[in-house]
Formats: sequence, C-alpha cells, structure tokens
Amino acid sequence: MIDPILEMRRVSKSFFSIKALRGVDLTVYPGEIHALMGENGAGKSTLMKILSGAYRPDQGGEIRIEGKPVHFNGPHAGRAAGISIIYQELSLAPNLSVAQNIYLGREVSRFGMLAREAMEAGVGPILERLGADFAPSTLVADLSMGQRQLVEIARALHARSKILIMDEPTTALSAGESERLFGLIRWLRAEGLAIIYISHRMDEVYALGDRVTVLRDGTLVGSLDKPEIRADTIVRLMVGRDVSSFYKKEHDPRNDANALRGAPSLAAVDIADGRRVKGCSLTVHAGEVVGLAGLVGAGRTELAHLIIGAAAMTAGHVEIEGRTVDISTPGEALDAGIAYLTEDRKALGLFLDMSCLDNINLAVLGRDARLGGIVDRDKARDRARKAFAALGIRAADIRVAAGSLSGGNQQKVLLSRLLATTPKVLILDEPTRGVDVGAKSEIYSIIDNLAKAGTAVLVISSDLPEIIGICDRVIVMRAGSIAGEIKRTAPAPLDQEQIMALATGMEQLDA
Amino acid sequence: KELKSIGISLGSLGNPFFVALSKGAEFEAKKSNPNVKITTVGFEYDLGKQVTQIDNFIAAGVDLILLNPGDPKAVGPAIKKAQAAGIIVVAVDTAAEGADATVTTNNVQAGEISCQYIVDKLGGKGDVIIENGPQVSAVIDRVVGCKNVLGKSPGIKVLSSDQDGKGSREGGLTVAQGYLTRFAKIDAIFAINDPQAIGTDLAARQQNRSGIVITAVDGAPDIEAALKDPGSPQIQASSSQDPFFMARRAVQIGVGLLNGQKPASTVELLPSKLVTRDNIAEYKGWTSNRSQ
Amino acid sequence: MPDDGASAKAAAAPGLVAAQETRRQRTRLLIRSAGMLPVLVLLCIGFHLLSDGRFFTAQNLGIVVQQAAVNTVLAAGMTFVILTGGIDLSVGSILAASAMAGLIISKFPDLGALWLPAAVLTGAVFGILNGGFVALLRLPPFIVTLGSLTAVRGVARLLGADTTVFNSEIPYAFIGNGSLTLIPGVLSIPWLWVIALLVIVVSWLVLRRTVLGVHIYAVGGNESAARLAGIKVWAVLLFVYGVSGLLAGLGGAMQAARLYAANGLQLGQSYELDAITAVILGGTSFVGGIGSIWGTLVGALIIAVLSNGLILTGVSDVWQYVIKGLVIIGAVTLDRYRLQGSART
Amino acid sequence: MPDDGASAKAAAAPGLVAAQETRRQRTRLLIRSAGMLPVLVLLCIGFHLLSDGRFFTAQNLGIVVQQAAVNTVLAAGMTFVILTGGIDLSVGSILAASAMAGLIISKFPDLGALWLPAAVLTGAVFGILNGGFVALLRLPPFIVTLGSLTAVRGVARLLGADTTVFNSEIPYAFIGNGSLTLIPGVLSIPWLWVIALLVIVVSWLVLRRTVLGVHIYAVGGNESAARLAGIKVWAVLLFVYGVSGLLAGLGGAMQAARLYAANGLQLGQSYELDAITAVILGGTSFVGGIGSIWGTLVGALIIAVLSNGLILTGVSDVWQYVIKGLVIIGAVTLDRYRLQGSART
Ligand SMILES: Nc1ncnc2c1ncn2[C@@H]1O[C@H](COP(=O)(O)OP(=O)(O)OP(=O)(O)O)[C@@H](O)[C@H]1O
Ligand SMILES: Nc1ncnc2c1ncn2[C@@H]1O[C@H](COP(=O)(O)OP(=O)(O)OP(=O)(O)O)[C@@H](O)[C@H]1O
Ligand SMILES: [Mg+2]
Ligand SMILES: [Mg+2]
Repeated sequence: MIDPILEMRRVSKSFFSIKALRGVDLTVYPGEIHALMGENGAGKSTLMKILSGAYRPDQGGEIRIEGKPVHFNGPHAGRAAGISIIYQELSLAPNLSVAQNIYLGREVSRFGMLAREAMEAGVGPILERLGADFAPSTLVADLSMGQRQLVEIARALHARSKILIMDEPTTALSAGESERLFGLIRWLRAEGLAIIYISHRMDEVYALGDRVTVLRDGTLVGSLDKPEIRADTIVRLMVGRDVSSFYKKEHDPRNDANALRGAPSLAAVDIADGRRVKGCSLTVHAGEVVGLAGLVGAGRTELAHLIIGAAAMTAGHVEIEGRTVDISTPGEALDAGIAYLTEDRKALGLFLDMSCLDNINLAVLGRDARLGGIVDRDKARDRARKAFAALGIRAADIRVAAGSLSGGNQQKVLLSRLLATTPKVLILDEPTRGVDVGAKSEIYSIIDNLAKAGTAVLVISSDLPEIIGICDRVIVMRAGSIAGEIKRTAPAPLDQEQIMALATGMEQLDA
Repeated sequence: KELKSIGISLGSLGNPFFVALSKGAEFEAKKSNPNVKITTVGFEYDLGKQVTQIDNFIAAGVDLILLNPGDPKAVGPAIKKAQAAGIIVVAVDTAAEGADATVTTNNVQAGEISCQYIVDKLGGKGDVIIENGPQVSAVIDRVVGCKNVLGKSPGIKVLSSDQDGKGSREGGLTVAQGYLTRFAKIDAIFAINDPQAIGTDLAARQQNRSGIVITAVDGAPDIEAALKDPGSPQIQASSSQDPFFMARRAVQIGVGLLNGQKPASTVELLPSKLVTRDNIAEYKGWTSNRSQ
Repeated sequence: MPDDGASAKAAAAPGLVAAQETRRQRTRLLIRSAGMLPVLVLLCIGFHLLSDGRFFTAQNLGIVVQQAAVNTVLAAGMTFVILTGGIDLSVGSILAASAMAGLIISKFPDLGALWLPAAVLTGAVFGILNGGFVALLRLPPFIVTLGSLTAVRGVARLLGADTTVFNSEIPYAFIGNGSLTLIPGVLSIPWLWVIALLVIVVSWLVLRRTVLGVHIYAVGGNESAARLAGIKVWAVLLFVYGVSGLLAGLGGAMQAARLYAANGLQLGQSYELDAITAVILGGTSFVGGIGSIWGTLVGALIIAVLSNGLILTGVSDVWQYVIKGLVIIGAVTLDRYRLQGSART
Repeated sequence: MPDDGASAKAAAAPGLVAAQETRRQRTRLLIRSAGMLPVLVLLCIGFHLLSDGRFFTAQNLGIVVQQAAVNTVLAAGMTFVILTGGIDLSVGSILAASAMAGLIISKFPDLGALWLPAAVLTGAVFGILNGGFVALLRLPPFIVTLGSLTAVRGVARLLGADTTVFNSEIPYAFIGNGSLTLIPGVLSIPWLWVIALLVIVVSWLVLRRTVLGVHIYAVGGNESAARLAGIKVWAVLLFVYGVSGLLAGLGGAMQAARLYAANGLQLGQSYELDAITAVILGGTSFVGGIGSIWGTLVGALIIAVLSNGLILTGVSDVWQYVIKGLVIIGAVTLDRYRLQGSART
C-alpha cells in the first residue's frame, strides 16, 4: 500500500458563529481522483480553501503532506507545498492577459523586469493541450465564461503541483470541453498526481472518481471506494434521505390537444445581432419544455439576451402568442410576458445584499404598489412567504440577505422573482448550475409543474442528461445558428449522441 | 469690565497679513488681561462659515468679537445677533455694517498711491495691467482706487483687469505668464497684493522681460525682501498696511466700548504709506513688535 | 462571500435556529444603522467636559443643529447618489448658484415671495443636467459632477456679476434664523433644523417605503442585474441626481435665508466634502447599495459637533484641522472594529 | 459587453484568428491610450487661432509645460492609486507640507542643500501613513485621505507657524525656473518639465515592465483573485500610496523651487481635483485595473492648455470657470463616443 500524499485530521473552521467544518478527516493518495461531494453549503469549498492556504483552520486539527505536518499562512505557502487549486468562483483578473493571469504571483522576471515573451511562450503548450482557441496575449475580459474556466485550469496545471484541487470546474464548460478536461485529468492521474474533484454532477463522479468522500453540514458522513460508488448511496449520504425520481417529467404537451395547435407562446423569427447570433428561429408552445443545447460559445445566452431585449438585435423579431411584440429592454420583455433566468446568478441575477423579500418582489413591486409608488408591504411579505413555501426555499426568514443563502436556495429565490410576474414564457439559462442534487430535483419538479400549468419553458443547459430528462423537444445551436431540432418520440428517449453530433457538427461529416 | 475672552474670525489664517493681525490682537488683549482666552479662526472666504463661527462665539460666551467680515453687508444680521447677546463686535480690515466700530486700512487710498506711483513713473503714458484678485471688498476697493488714478491720465491704457491671481504667488505667476505672452508691450502691472506681485516678477524674469513697473499693496515681509533685492528691480513699490497696529487699535476700541467709552468715530481709517526701493530702509514692516 | 451557513443548519432544526438567526440579523442591522451614534455621544460628552459645561446648553444645542442643518440636507441628497454607487461633487456650487438665483428674485417687488421655489428649482435643474450626463450618456459621475462643480461655480458668479447680493427684507427669513416654539420658554427648534429633519424623514420614506427606494438600492447593489430585472436604471439615476441638485437648491435657500445674502464665490466652497464625509461616516458604502439615511444624519451631526466643540474648547484654528482629520479617520477605524466585533458574536 | 465574437470563429482556424485577435487588441489598446490626444490637439489648434497665433510659440509652449509639470507629477502618483481602485485626496495637503518642510530646511546654512530630499521624504512618509490605514486597517481610501487632506493641511500650517516661508537663495532653484538647453538658442526645455517627463517614463516602466506593475493592475482588476494568487495586496497598496505621497513631496519641492516660497494654507489647495481630473481624462477607470500613464500625461496637458489658452485669449476669470467645466464634460463625452465607435468595428 502506498503512503497517502495528504492527510487532513480533525480540521474545523468557523466563520464567526457559523461552524462550516467540524473535525473533518480526509486522506488522499497519489494517483487517485478523489471526488468530494455534498449539498450546497456542506463545506467542500471551505475544506479546499484551507488545504490551499486561503483560509486558516481553527486550532486543533492537523494537515500532513507526504507525512510532514504543514501550516500554511497564505495561498503562497500552499502553492509552495505543491498544491494548486481551481476556485469555484472564477478568480482571474479580467484586465490582464491570459499569460499574465496564469503566471500571476510567480511572474518570470529578470532584475525585476518582466519577461513577457518568455511567459507567453511558457503557457503555449498547456493552452494547446487544453484545446484553447485563444492566444496567450488575449485579455481575459475578452473571453467567454467557458474560455475563462480553461484559463483557470491552465493556471492550475501550469503550477506543476502534486495535489490538484478542482472545485466545480465544469460548471461553465459544455459536454465537449468537459470530455477533453476529463481526458486531461485521467492523464494527470496516470502521471501520479492526486486530484480532488468537487462536483454536483453524478455522471462526472461516476466517470472519474476512484473514491468519493461525502460531507454534510460540515461533517464527514462517509467515504466510498470505487465499487461502492452508486448514485443512490451517495445521494442518501448527502441529503440524509432517499431522493426518488430524480428527473421529473409528468407533463406532456401532446396530452393537451389544443396546446400545440394554436400560435406558439414564443416565436423568435430570424433573430441576429450582427455579431454572434446569425438568423435564429425557434418556437415554444404553451405547456411545452424545450431544451436549447449547444457547446459553450454557441451563442445560446446571447440569443436569449436578444429575445428579452438585453442586447440589441439587428434583424428578426419576436412574437408572443402570434402577435409581434417590440421589445428593447428587459422591462418590456417582462411586460410582454417573457421572464428570463440568467446563467450568472451572482453577477446578473441576485442582489446579494438585499433581503429575499425584496429580491422576490423586485419585478412586481410597481405593479403591486399603492398610491402609485408606496410599497405594499403586506402583499410583498405575503408573496415572499408563499414563494418560500411553494418552492421550498430554506432560509431563516424572508428578510435575510439573499447572499447568505446556499446556491440552490439562491436559485429558487431568483426563480420566485420571475414566477411572481406570472410569465407566459419562461427562459431558464443553466437553471441548475452549481446547485446540489436535492435542490436540482426540486427545480425539475417546479419546471414540470409550470409546464403542466401551461407555461412555455425554454431551458438552456449544458447538462445533457438534464435536457434529456426534462425536455419535450431539443433545439441545438452551433456557432450562432440553429443546427437542428430533435423531438421526443413516444417510446424512445431523446438521444444524447444525436444532440452532440448536431452541436459539434459531426453529423455533416457523417453525411 | 475686564476682557475675559475674545473671538477672532479672519479671512484666512494662512495669509501672513491675518497672522500679523491676530498677533497684534493677541498682544493688545494680553496687555489688557494676561489671562484672556483667545480663539482665532479663519473662515476661508465662506460667508456661511463665518456666520457659523460667530454663532459659536456667542455660544462660547466671548466678550468681544474681532471680525474681518467676508462681506460688508452680508454679516450684518449675524453681528446684530452677537450684539443682542451683549457682545461687542469690532470689524478690522474691512468695514461691516452694524459693527460697533471698524478699523481698516484705507484700501481705496492704498490703491491710489500704488497706481499713482505707476503713473508718475511712466510719465502719464503707457500700457498698464491691473492684476485682479479674489473679489472681496478690500480687493475691490484697491482696484477702485487704482482705476480712479489711472482714469485721470488719458495717456494710460488699461489692457486688462479681469484675471484672478488668487492672491497668491502661484496665481500671480500663472496669470502673469499669460499676460506676458498675450501682450508684447506692458509698461506696468498693479497687483492687488504682494504675493501676486512677486509671482508676476518671477514670470517676467523667467521670460526675460524687463522694464515693467510692478507695484502692489500690503508691505508684507516678502515684498520687503524683494524691494531690498537688486535681483528683482521691477518690483518697485507697495502701499503698506500695518495689520499689527490695526488689530491693536481694534482691541483697544473694543475694550473701551466694553467699558462704555464710545470712540470718536465708528470708522477708523488707517492711512497707507507707499514703500518704495528708496525708502525701504526706514520701513518697519509687519513683524517688528511695536508697543506704542 | 458570507454564504449560507444558516441554511445548512436551518435544515437540521429549522424553527429554533431560524428564530435565532433572525434575531441575530436584526441586531446586526440595528448596530449597523446605529452606526456612529456611540462616537457622536462620546464626542458630545467629551466636549461638554472640556468646555466647562458649555456644550449641553439649550442655546448651544440650538446652534449645533442649526449649523448641521444645511450639511444634513446636502448629505441627504448625497446619500441617494452614493446609494446608486455614484457621487455628486457639484452640490457646493449648485448651492451657491441657487442662493444667488433666489436672492436675485427676492429683490423683484412682485416676485419676491417666489424666491424660495426659484432657488430649489434652480438646484433641481442643475441636478437633472448632471443626471442626464450620467444616466443617458453613461459618463462617469465623478467627472461629470467635477465639471459642473467648476462650471456651475462660474454660473453662480455670473449671476451676481461677482458681487454679494444682499436683501435684508427677504421673505420667509424666519426659516433662516427663527425657531419653532414647541413649549414656550422651554423648548424651541430652529426652523433650519426642522427643515433638515423633514428632509431626512421624507428621504427615509422614499428609500424604505416606496418602489423607487427599492430600485435605488437595487441599482446600487447590482446595476446589471437591476437592468435585467426590468428596472429603468436611467430613470433611477436621473432621479437621484435630480434629488441631490434639488436638495442643494434647498440648502442654498436655507443659507440665503440665514445670511440674507449670497455670493457666487464665497458660498458653498467645498461643501461637497462635508456632505460626502457625513454620508460615509454614516456607514453608507461607496460602492452603492448599502446604507441608511439615519446614518447620514448622525454623520452630519458629528461634523457639526466637531466644529462647534473645537471652538467651544478654544482649540486654535490650526489644531482644529489636525484634530478634525484625525477624528474622521479615528471614527471609521473604530467603526471597522466595532462591526468586526459584532459580526463575530 | 464588447465581448468576444472572435472566439467563436477562432474555433475554425485557431492560429490565424489568434494572431488577428492579438492585432485587434493592440489597436484597441492604442486607441484607448491615445485617448484624449485628439482633444488635446483640437484645443491647441483652437487656442492658437483664437489668440492670434500666440499659442504655438516656443515661449508659450514652455510656459504650458511648466504649468503642467507639477500636476503631471501628482497625477502620475494618482494613477498608481486609482489603478488599484483607490483614491488619494490628500496630495494637495502633502504637497504643501513637503514644500514647507523643504523651505524650512533650506534656510539652515549647513543643511540647505538637503532640502530637496527632505521635501520628497516628507511626502513619502505621509503617503505611507495613508497606505498604512488603507492597506493594514482596511479603511476606505476616500475617507482616510479625506482625513489626511485636513490633518496634513494642519501640519503644513503648523510647520510655518502660519506664515509664508520664503528663501530667494534656495539651492537648486534652477529646477523651478531654469531650462535645460538642448540646442542653444533654439530648443530648451524647462527643468520642471524634464522632471515631470522622467516621472512619467519611470512610472511607465514600473507599471508595464515590472512584476510590481502587473501586481498593481491585478489588485485593481480583481483584488480577491490577486490575494488568492499569493500577491501581497497590502504591500501593493502601501506602495501605491507611498508613491503618491512621494510624488506629492516631489511636487512640493518643484513648487518651492519655482516660487521660492511656500505657505502652509494656500499652497496646493484643491490640487487633488486637478490630479484626479487628469487621470480620469486620461482614460484610467475609477474602479481600477484599467488605464495607462500616457493617458494621464495627456490629461494633465489638457488641463494646462485650458488654463493657459483661456488666459491667452483673454477670457475673463468667471467665464474660465464655466468653459473649463464644460470642456471637461465635453471631453469625456467625446471619448465615450469615440470608444463606442471603435468597439463596434
Ligand atoms: N461575466 C460575464 N458578464 C456578462 N456577460 C457575460 C459574462 N460571461 C458571459 N457573458 C455573456 O454570456 C455570453 C455567453 O456566451 P457563451 O460564449 O458562453 O455562449 P453560450 O452558448 O451561452 O454558452 P454557455 O451558456 O454554455 O456559457 C457571452 O457571450 C456574453 O454575452
Ligand atoms: N467567508 C465566509 N464567511 C462566512 N461563512 C462562510 C464563508 N465561506 C463559507 N462560509 C460558510 O461555510 C459553509 C460551507 O460553505 P462552502 O462554500 O464550503 O460550501 P460548499 O460545500 O462548497 O457549497 P457549494 O456546493 O454551494 O459550493 C456555508 O455554510 C457557508 O455559509
Ligand atoms: Mg463550493
Ligand atoms: Mg450561456
């Protein structure tokens, strides 16, 4: 038996009164991929930040690397000890180039002068290996989310460390890119690295994990070896109960004879922005859940932004229930009955310092107001309470700041804001990104219920099992255009291969 | 009645003129009562702030307020309030409506003699610039006096009088640099105070312009040095003020009023004398302590 | 980053923990909005002791609040602007221009009584101009209001042709120097302070009880999210700069009534710094979205108490500078530690 | 949101597109840092025409750069600070205190020659104090430097006991009023401007060619990312405020040599606004991380050209205010449109 490369013993961490970790043990061996799982807020990221030196643990625990006890007093020390980490929140400086970001904190210099060429040359091979399509001198601000994630990964790899921590690295990656990353991870394992991999996606853990450790409420609830890794076991450990039917799809628009016949609830006609989106058309009927799949950078988010007026279109128009509507701001979209859930919850969705109450009511405050502008506080409270009950939002009170909720609950708060406007059309962009299994299945059931009630739902997702699990129909985008559409036929489920082929353009090669 | 506490509100304590003024007031007040409590503040040419300071003096229960009013009329109401609280208010350097007494340099006359010197020096003919400053009443009076004199000489042409030298060396330097570029021929410059005159001289020296007669008002220590300095021959005269003496008079009158002695006239105008390169040796200046 | 935490435990024992959490949050909110109150109280007591008991007299308190009034009004407007993450450097100049406009109008025999609305309106117009540049042209607020700091100062001087405009017969002069008697002979409040308090209360109502108020916080908290949520960000920005200008106009009117006079150059110089200081001392965050109008009130009072107290205790002008600067830094340092402490318990 | 666009296409032909991308980025950078240059050129030409050809004379250009020099030096320091997302309001006061310290030392017969380093050092010490509060106590820069704006002003006044200190025999006076002759009789550059240019070049080297420079940009771009990358954020902050103070001290020395005198209260009043304006006109972003020192140079020149040109053309003082304010706003508006145009192509 080989010696463990990392041993963490009785590691605890409190933030003020909150105990994020209580005496957690973790043992990792070289050459293994160790998956770390747990619900939102279970303490996974905190544990990893302690390991990387970003946080200091409470007294009492110990960390050993290759048998030697270590005490880190900053990220610097962690890195010196051979630990590199991809943080969950992107931690890049957008105003610097890719190369500068990768070398940040350990620049190559001669007499204090930067060796820029040397650094740009130095990152070339790694970017190539990751299949990155941008130059080392590109500003990070000019990259898409997925590309930024690649930069993060490149940075971690570039450090040539013994332990590599990846905290939800695939949230911004599409299936193709994820696959390439998995290949890389396996190769690193073969090289003898220890990899700690955090993810909420069961399929990834299946595909990669040699061992799984599960955290709940800051305590270790179990470690599973390869043969024991089974979805139901893991989920039970995570949430402390069985989560039956994961994907929920009871609605079926074909049951409702009228639904698909009339004018679609949403029709986008030949929409283009003159830059990335090139003449896209799609329709969504009442009571239908339509998936919009594609690789990162396919332009799905941008198409959605065009539809809701968050970006200016240069061609095309939008129809609601057959009538052409003129939408140039998100406010007008809401008035027309289209609500949009952003993929970037923290930057574009929530007001983290504001209460859940205000977050939920924000879009309808004006509608509810008395005397033309006084907030109707009773109504608002009522609405928030109902939303808490209906969506099962777990927070101490409707008045706590939205930023203090876990990821899944934040997502539900944001969803409540949209539902408060009683939209005819709901566009959900990556609705379960960074959300744990329990919350995920709840969100699926919310979507299902909405469809049953006659809402037209468009789900943009990079999680193919999710799309297959909940959608009636899938539209696939590639490089700014609609590449094709796949319908669910009665017995046969949607075909993952077929979607991927459309998304990557493989089907053309086949033909 | 004894003078127990005195409040002084002056234009700007960074200006040596006002510092000399406050020293004079302090000297006289201490002479009247060695244990007197003196609070001196600058209002930085903000009317609102000065009124606030007067209010604070009222609250602090002073016996006498020495005031360099930001505006002759505008502080009238505040003065009335102070008087209603039984406080004697004496204005220095600038007259104030309603004050119990006023002691000031005759600024119109100061402007007149300074510019008369220019007229004499130029023989009644030439191009003159009036380098203006912050629009407070002392400055306005000086310019009025200067214009009175210049207007009497048909041979004198005033090229410009609408630039603000900010009352400082730097402002004078900047404005004069512009003037010297703008006008090829300048025979004389009247600066509204000494720092501006020195700044103007620096600008002229930098640009190798000579033969310009520069005069000012104040008789401050730095102009004393300049008038003695053969390196700055263009600075030729300044109408002197005597802030130390002015403040002493004001306190004397104030203490008198406190004890029921009315002064002969409510306004005491102290004449200004012209200090030139010829008579600088006899000039006593601001800093020398004089106790008569 | 102060993420969930409560939610995790809440799952375990929902009822109990939820109640505790709520209570804790309330306490924290209270401490935050009480903000600098302890500092204010300390300052008052200190000055009372050092000035031989002259501080806590009815007369002196009246003077303090009267002095705080104009800055309070400006700072209230500034709070709106800073809550959206902006800044308004032009309030001092707008105050001067409005006071000039008001006084000039007050001298017309027929229009005289209209001087007050005229002054306020002048302020509002300049404010809306600022807002237009910020909201519609998307220019940085600092540079826009810096530009109008200079330009409007010029306008103020032009209005009076660089002289002091004076009118000892100005209508409504009582708001500048009179007091509202509550209990005859015992309690009266200067009208200036009554106005300032009214402004604070109305601001509080707008910020906390109206849709617009929520939108202001939302724009400050996350502008792009606000836009996606359908809020008309430009309208909110136009409003806050308009309010700041309007209140600067009101401040100008208050100064005019207090002084019976105005001077384009000598009025309102660097008032913007005092107003901003009051807002920041009051705990409003520079990046926007966080803060309360009550904090601003306390901040403005601290500044007034400092000026008054230092004169009362006979500190010399030079040392007043040094002490004021250090007290401001000291106050935020204290605040920083106090907040950390409270977050830890 | 001028986002990618290329990246999607890049997938098709990586090598080629990457090269194109780099070239486009370079162009954009160039336009951005060329920044206000067109405005500056326009202003110069305009003033030349309006002043009957007096603007473009060797002598007048000498005056312009001489007047721009001190502000350029202050603005260079301010650029460091604003690049980290901070602000330094105290530079004017620090300049005054340093000039006072320098002049006082210059009057000692033996130490006289040391006045220059003494002034610079004084500035650096105050700057590091600012930095300490911001970096170590994590206080908001605005309030810290607002506090020291006031407190250091008091110190400057104390140093000279509120009088003007003057020394017409000050050593190294040539840096204030002399010129460096390049071609005798034809071309000479005021020493003040030589110093300012040196400061700009050194700043550029530090910002663009050293590790420290990258760290400054990183802290401004994403402070927590910088911290996680192991950058000592506190050291970077300490450095930038120290540099700002040091350069304010140098500016004080330049003013002292130029005026042969200093006055604790009057010198450097509201210089911070000019310095900040230069930086912002130069295209540096207030939120930090974006900007270049060359832009600052152009910004400082615009301000000097404005002052000089308005005097040259005989615009009265009052109108100078109005026009200056409007030009500042107009310049950023123009810039905004220019940038939008370039982003679209
Ligand atoms: N940090 C961000 N801030 C604002 N907008 C962003 C940000 N990141 C991405 N976007 C917007 O979202 C778009 C996402 O584009 P992307 O290239 O990722 O296409 P996509 O098809 O939506 O892919 P995915 O949704 O899988 O990320 C970007 O083009 C941009 O318009
Ligand atoms: N900086 C912080 N300050 C206060 N509390 C924190 C901080 N960081 C984390 N926490 C708390 O610690 C607990 C664990 O959070 P952590 O981010 O480690 O969860 P996680 O398992 O990574 O969740 P997710 O799956 O959503 O990423 C949470 O309750 C969170 O609120
Ligand atoms: Mg996490
Ligand atoms: Mg997307």
